[in-house]
Amino acid sequence: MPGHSTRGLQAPLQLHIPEPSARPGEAPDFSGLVILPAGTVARPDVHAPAAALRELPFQLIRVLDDDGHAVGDWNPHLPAETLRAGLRAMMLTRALDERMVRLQRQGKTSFYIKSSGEEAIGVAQAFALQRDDMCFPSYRQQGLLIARDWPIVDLICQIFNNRKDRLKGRQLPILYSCREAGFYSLSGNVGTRFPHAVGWAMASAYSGDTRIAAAWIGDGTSAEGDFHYALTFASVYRAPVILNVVNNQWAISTFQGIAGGDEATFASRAVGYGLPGLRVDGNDFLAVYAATRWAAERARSNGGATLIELYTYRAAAHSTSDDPSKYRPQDEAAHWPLGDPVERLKQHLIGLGAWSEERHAALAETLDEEVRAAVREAESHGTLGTPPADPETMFDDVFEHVPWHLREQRDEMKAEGL
Amino acid sequence: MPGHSTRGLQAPLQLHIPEPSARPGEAPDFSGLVILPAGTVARPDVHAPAAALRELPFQLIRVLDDDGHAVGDWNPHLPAETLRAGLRAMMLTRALDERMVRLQRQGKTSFYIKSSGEEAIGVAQAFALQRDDMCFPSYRQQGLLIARDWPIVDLICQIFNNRKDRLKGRQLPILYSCREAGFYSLSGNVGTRFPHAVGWAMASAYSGDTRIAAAWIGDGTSAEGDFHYALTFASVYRAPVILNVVNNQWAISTFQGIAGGDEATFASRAVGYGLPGLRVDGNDFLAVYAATRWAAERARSNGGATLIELYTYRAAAHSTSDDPSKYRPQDEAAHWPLGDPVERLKQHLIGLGAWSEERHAALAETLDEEVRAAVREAESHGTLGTPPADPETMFDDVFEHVPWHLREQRDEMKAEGL
Amino acid sequence: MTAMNMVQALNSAMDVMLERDPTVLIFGEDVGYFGGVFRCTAGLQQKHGKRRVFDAPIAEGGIVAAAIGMGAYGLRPVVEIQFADYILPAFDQLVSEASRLRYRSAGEFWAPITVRAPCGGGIHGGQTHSQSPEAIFTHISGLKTVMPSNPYDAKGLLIAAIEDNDPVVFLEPKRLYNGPFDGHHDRPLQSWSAHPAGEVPDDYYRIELGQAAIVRPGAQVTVLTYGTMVHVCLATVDACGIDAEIIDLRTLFPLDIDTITASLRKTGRCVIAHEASRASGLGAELAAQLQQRCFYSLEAPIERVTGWDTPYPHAFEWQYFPGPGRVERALKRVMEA
Amino acid sequence: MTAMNMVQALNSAMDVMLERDPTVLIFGEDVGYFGGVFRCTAGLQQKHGKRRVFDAPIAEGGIVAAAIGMGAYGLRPVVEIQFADYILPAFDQLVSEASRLRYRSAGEFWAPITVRAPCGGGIHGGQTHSQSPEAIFTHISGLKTVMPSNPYDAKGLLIAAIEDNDPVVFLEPKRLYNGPFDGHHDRPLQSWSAHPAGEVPDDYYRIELGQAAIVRPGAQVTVLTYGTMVHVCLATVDACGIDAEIIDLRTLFPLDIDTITASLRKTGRCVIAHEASRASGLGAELAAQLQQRCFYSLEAPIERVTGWDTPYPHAFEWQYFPGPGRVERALKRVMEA
Ligand SMILES: Cc1ncc(C[n+]2csc(CCOP(=O)(O)OP(=O)(O)O)c2C)c(N)n1
Ligand SMILES: Cc1ncc(C[n+]2csc(CCOP(=O)(O)OP(=O)(O)O)c2C)c(N)n1
Ligand SMILES: [Mg+2]
Ligand SMILES: [Mg+2]
Repeated sequence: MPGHSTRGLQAPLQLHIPEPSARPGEAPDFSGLVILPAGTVARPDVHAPAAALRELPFQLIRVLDDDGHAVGDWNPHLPAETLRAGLRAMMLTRALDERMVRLQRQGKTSFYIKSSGEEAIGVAQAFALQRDDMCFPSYRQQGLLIARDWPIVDLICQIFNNRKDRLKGRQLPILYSCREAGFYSLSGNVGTRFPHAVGWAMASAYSGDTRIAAAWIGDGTSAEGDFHYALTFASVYRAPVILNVVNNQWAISTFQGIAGGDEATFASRAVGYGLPGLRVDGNDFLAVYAATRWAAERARSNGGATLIELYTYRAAAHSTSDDPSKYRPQDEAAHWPLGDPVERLKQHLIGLGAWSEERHAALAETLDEEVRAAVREAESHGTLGTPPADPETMFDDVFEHVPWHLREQRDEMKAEGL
Repeated sequence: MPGHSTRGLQAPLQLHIPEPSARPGEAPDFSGLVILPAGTVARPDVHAPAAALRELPFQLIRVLDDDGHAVGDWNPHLPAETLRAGLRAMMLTRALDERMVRLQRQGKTSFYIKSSGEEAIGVAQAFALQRDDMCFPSYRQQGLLIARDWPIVDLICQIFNNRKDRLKGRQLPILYSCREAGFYSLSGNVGTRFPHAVGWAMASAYSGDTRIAAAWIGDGTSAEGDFHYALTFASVYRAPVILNVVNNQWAISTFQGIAGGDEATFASRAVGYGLPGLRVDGNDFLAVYAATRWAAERARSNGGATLIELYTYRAAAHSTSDDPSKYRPQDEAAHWPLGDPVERLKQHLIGLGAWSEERHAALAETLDEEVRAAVREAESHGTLGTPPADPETMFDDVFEHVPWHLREQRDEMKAEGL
Repeated sequence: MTAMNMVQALNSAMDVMLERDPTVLIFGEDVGYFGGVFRCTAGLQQKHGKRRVFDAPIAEGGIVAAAIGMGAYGLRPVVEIQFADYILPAFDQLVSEASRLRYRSAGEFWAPITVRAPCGGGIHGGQTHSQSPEAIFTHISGLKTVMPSNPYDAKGLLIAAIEDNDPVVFLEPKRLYNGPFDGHHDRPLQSWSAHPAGEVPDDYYRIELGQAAIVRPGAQVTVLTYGTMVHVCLATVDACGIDAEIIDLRTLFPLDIDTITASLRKTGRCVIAHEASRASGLGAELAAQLQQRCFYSLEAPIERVTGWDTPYPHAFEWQYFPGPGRVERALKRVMEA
Repeated sequence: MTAMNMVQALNSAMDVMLERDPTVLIFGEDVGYFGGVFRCTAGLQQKHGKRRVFDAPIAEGGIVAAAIGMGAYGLRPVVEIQFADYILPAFDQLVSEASRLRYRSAGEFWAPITVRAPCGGGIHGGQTHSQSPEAIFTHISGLKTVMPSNPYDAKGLLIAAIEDNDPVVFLEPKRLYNGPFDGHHDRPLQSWSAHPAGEVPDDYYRIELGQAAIVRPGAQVTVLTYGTMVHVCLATVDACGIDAEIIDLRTLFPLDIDTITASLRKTGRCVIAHEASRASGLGAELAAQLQQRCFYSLEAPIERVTGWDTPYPHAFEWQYFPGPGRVERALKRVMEA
C-alpha cells in the first residue's frame, strides 16, 4: 500500500557509468566481443515478416572467414570483376583520405575526416544500391561517391574551398553535396538528415517511383531524437529506406557504451519498431554488400525499411582536430578482431586466384598517382585561403531570390570594401 | 554494380498509410487482437538479465481471468483489504472524473480530462510504489494522487483556478503539481517530462538514496524524441526508473498504428535498449500491480529501468474539447475485450467473498457524496472566473527573484488598472 | 466568392492546391480522417485520398524532418503543427536543416515546405496553447514567417506560402479562426460573416509574401501590428479617435520595409503591438529598424505594447493579453510625447 | 592568483564548485575521461571521480532533460553542449521545461541548471561551429543568458551561474578561449597571459549575474557589446581615437539596464556590436529599449554592427565577422550623424 515504507531496510542506489574495456596505457581488450564464425547466420527470405527476425539483430552476419573464403547463406557470389572494382574503390577512398590528411598538415586545407577501416561500408553499399538510389550519408561515407565514380577532383576543390568549389566556400571541408551522384547535402549537425531519408523515401513511394533511399548515422549519434523519428516514420509508413548505424565503437572520445551499445546491439533497436535489424561485419565487403542488397530488395518490393548495424572500428582519429591516443590505447585499431576491409577483400581475391600482391601494389601506386594528379588539378584552382568565389555570393541562396535586406547588406559589405 | 539499373522491370513503390480497424458507422472490430488467457505468461526473476527477456514484451501479462479469478505466476496475492482500498481509489477517481465533466458542462471550469477505463493504471501503480517514490505522470494518471490520499478538494481548487489554487491560476485545469505527493508538475507539452524522470532517478542513485522514479507517456507520445532520450539515458546509466507507456489505443483522433503500434508492441521498444519490457493488461488491477512491483524491485536493487506497456482503452473522449464519435465507432469502448478495470476488480473481490454488489453500490454513493462535498468546499473558494490570486502574482516565479524588468512590467500593469 | 471564416479559407487554400498540384500533400497530428483539432483540414482526406492527406506520429521534429526530405525529393509538403507551442521540438530541423539546406548545398537541394501552426492567445488555452513564437523564427536566416489576420489574406497567403520554394512558417492566430476578435472579451463574439475580408474567392489566388497591408490609413501615428492585434488596434483606434495608420505586416520576415518606413516618415510616431512577450520580440527588430531608418522623422519614442515577459498565465489571460486599454494608452503616450 | 586562459578559468570554476558543493555534477559529450573537445573539463573526472563528471550520449535534448530532472531532485547539474550550434535539439526542453518549471508549479519545482556551450565564430568552424544563438534565449521568459569576455569574468560568472537557482545558458566565445582576439585575424595571436583579466584567483569568487562592466569609460559614444566583440571594439576604439564608452554586457538577460541607459544619457550616441546575425538579434532589443528610454538624449540613430543575415559562410569568415573596420565605420557614422 502506498505510504508503507521499508526504506530503512534498503540498500542505497548507485549510479552506473559505463567504461570502455581499455584506456591509454592499458592493453587493448576485445575479449568481451563474442564473434561467431563466418557463415553461421541463416539468410531469411527478403519477404520474411519482421516478427520472424527478432533474433537476427543479435547475431553478426559475416561472409569472409578467417582464411578469406566466402562462406554461408549470405555469400552474394559476386563476379571477380565486381570484387576488383570494389577493392579499387576502397583503395582509392583510402588513398584520397591519406593524401588529404597530409595536405591538411601542410596547411592546404583546414580540416579533414578519414574513413579508415570503414571503407567497405560506403563502397560495398554503393555497389548494392542502384546508382540513382538516394544516399543520406554522414561525414564518413566518402566511399559512396568514389564507388559511384564521382570525380575526386571535385571533392578536393570543395576541401580546398577554391574557385571550383561548387559549394562556393560555404561549407567546411568534406561537407559535400553531390545531387547528381545521389549524395545528399551534409551538415555539421550530426543525425539531422537521418529522418530526411525517410521523408525522401516516402516521397518516392508517394510518387510511384522505384528509387529507394539509404541513410547513415554513427553509433554515438543514434542517441539523437532524429534517430527515433526516422525509425518511427519508416515503420509506420513502411518507407523504402535502408537505415544504417555505423558502429565504429567510438564517438570522438566516447565509446559506444555511452550510446547504449553495452546493453543491446544497435541493430536490435529495429525490434521495437517491427523492422528487420541486420548486424553485419562492417569490415567484410561481401557481408556488407549482401545485407544491403537484402534490405534494398525488401524495400523495393514494398516491404519497407531495414535497420543495418555495420559493426566496425574507427581506425583513425575522429578528424584532423582529434588525437585518439588521449582516450584509447594507441594500438587498439590493430587489435580489432574483424581486421581491415581492404586487406580482407584482397586476400579473398587472391584466394580466388583473381588478384595478386603484385597487382595490388601496382594498383595502389596507380591510385596514389590518380589522387596526386587530382590534387594538382584542384590546386590549380586554389587551396585554403584562395577566395572560392566572389564574397557577394555569400548573400545568394539564403532564399531562392535575394530579398531586399540581403541586397542592402550586400551593398553595405561592398561599401565597406570587404 | 552502381550505375546498373533495372528500373524498367520494377514495380512502382507505394506509400502505406495505416488505418484503424473501424471508423464511425462501422462495427467495432478487435478481432485482430490476439489475447491469450490470463496466467499463461511466466514471471521471470526480478534479477533476470534483460537478454533473457526478449520475448516477454510480445506477450500480455494478465492475472484476472474471464471469471474474475486471479491466476498464474504474476498473481501478487494481495490481501483483500488492499484490494478494497484499490477498488475504492479507482471508484473515487471515476467519481471525480464524472463530476468534473458535469461541472465543465455547467461552465464551472473550462476544461477537463478523464481517465475512464484507465483507473487501474494510476491506482495500482501507486499501490506498487512507495509513497515517496517520485511520479512523472501524463495528464491521465490522476489515480496516482487519489491512491496517495491527496485531498481531492485541492485538485478541484486547481481545476476551478480559484483562490485556493496552489498554482495561482497559472495552469490549465488538471495540470497539477503536488510535490508533497511525489507528483511532478504537469505541462501541456506531451512527453517532455518523461526524460526528467530518468534524470531524477539518476540523481537519486547519485545521492545513494533509495527512492525510485516512475514516468508515464501515451502511445501516441512515444513518437517524440523525449521517449528515445529517456530510454537511452535509462539504459546507459541503469537509472532506477519505471518507464510506462499507456497504450490506450488512441491519441486524440489518431489510432495507435500511427505511432507504430501495428508493427510491434510498445513494450518491445525496450529490447533495443537492453531493458526488460513488460506488456500488461492495463485493465487488470492485479496484473498492473504485479508488473509494477517487479519493475520497482528490480530498480531498487540497482537492476536499472523497465519499460512497461499498459494495454488499455481510452473509454472516454480525449478531453472535454473532443468528440470521439467523429473518428471511432461510438460503442467501441463497450467492445474492448479487456473489459473495465473497476468491474473486473469488483467481480474478483466478490468471487473472493470479500465484497458484494450492495457494498459496492453503497461505496459508490459514499464516494459520490465525498466528491460533492469536496466540490462544495472548493466552490466556496470560487470557480471559473473567480480571480485565483492577485494578478500581480503573475510576475512571480518566472525567476527565483523578480528582476527589474518584471517589476517594471508589474508596475505598468498596475498603472493600466488591469 | 463565398463567406468563409478563417478555418474555411485555409481549408480552401489547401483544397485548391491539392487540386492544382500533385506534389502537394498534407500531414500532421490528427489532420487526416478527423480533419485537425481546429478542423482546418476537414474533408480533405475524404476528397483527395489518404495518400495526399494523412495523420502523423506525435513527433513534430519528425514531421518537419520528413517534410524536408520530401521537399528535397520534389514534393511540396504542407504540415500542421497542432499548436505553435509545440513547434519547438522541430526547431532544430527548421533552423539547422530547412533554413540552411539551399545555402549550404549552393542550390542543389531546398525545402519548399509550409509549416502551419495555430498561435496566440485569447482562447483560455493556458501556457502551452497560447504562445506566439514568431520572433525566434525571424532571427533565422533562410526562413520566411507569415501571419494572416483575416480569411481573405489567410487563403491568398497560404497559397503563396505553399508555392514558395523556401520554407515558410505559417502562423494562424487561432483566436481569429471564427471571427475578428477585437480584444473586448466581455462583448459578444463577432463573426467573419459580417466582415468584408470574410468574402473569399473559391478559386486560386495569391497574396504575395513580403507585402504588408495598410488596413487603416491615417496621419497621426503609425501602428505596426499583425494577427489578432490588427483587430484590437483597429477597434481601439476607431474608439479613441486618433487618426492612426494601421499596418498589418502579414509577412513578418522578410519585412515590407518600404511600406513601414513610408508610413513612419509621414506620421513621425509609432506604436508596435504584438501578443508575444516583449524582450527580443519582433517589436524589438521593428523599433531598431525604424529608429535607424527614420531617426529624423521620429517625434516620440516608439512604444511597444506586448505580452508581458512571463509565461502565458491561464487565469490572468486578460491581464496578460495586450488589450484595447493598453493599446489606447500607448497611443496616447506616443501622441503626447 | 594564477595566469589562466579562459579554458583554465572555466575549468577552475567547475573544480571549485565540485569541491564546495556535493550536489554539483558535470556531464556532456566527451567531457568525462577526455575532458571535453575544448578541454574545459580536463582533469575533473580524474580528480572528482566519474560519478561527478561523466560522458553523455549525443542527445542534447536528453542531456538538458536529464539535468532538469536532476535539478528537480535537488542537484545542481552543469552540462556542456559541445557547440552552441547544437543546443537547438535541446531548445524545447530549455523553453518548455527548464524556463517554465518554477512558474507553472508555483515554486514547487525548479531547474537550477547551467548549460555551457562554446559559441561564436572566428575559428574557421564553418556554418555549424560558429553560431551565436543568444538572441533566441533572451526572448524566453525564465532563462538567464550569460556570455563572458575574459578569464576573470568567466570564472566568476560561471560560479554565479552554477549557484543560481534559475536555468542559465552560459555561452563561451570559443575564439577567446586562448586569447583576447581583437578581430585582426591577420596579426599574431594574442594570449591571455599578457592581459590583466588573465590573472585569476584560484579560489571561489562570484561575479553577480545581471551586472554589465564598463570596460572603457568614455564620453562621446556608447558601445554595447559582449563576448569576442568586446575586444574587437576595444581595439577599434583604441586605434581610431574616438572617446567611446565600451560596455561589456556580460549578462545578456536580464540586462543591466541602469548601466546602459546611464551611459547613453551621457554620450547621446550608441553603437551595438554582436557577432550574431542582425534580424531580431539582441541588438534589436537593446536599440528598442534605448530609443524608448533615452529618446530625448539620442543625437544619432543607434547603429548595429552584426553578422549578416546569412548562415555563417566558411570561406568568407572575415567578410562575415563584424571586424574592426566595420565597427570603426559605424562609430564614425554615429559620430557624424
Ligand atoms: C547535433 C550535434 N551534436 C554534437 C556534435 C559534435 N560531434 C561531431 S561528430 C561527434 C561524434 C559522432 O560520433 P558517431 O555518431 O559515433 O560517428 P563517428 O564520428 O564515429 O562516425 C560529435 C559529438 C555535432 N556535430 N552535432
Ligand atoms: C509536444 C506536443 N505535441 C502535440 C500536443 C497535442 N496533443 C495533446 S494530447 C495529444 C495526444 C496524446 O496521445 P497519447 O500520447 O496517446 O496520450 P492519451 O491522450 O491517449 O493519454 C496531442 C497530440 C501536445 N500537447 N504536445
Ligand atoms: Mg562512431
Ligand atoms: Mg493514447
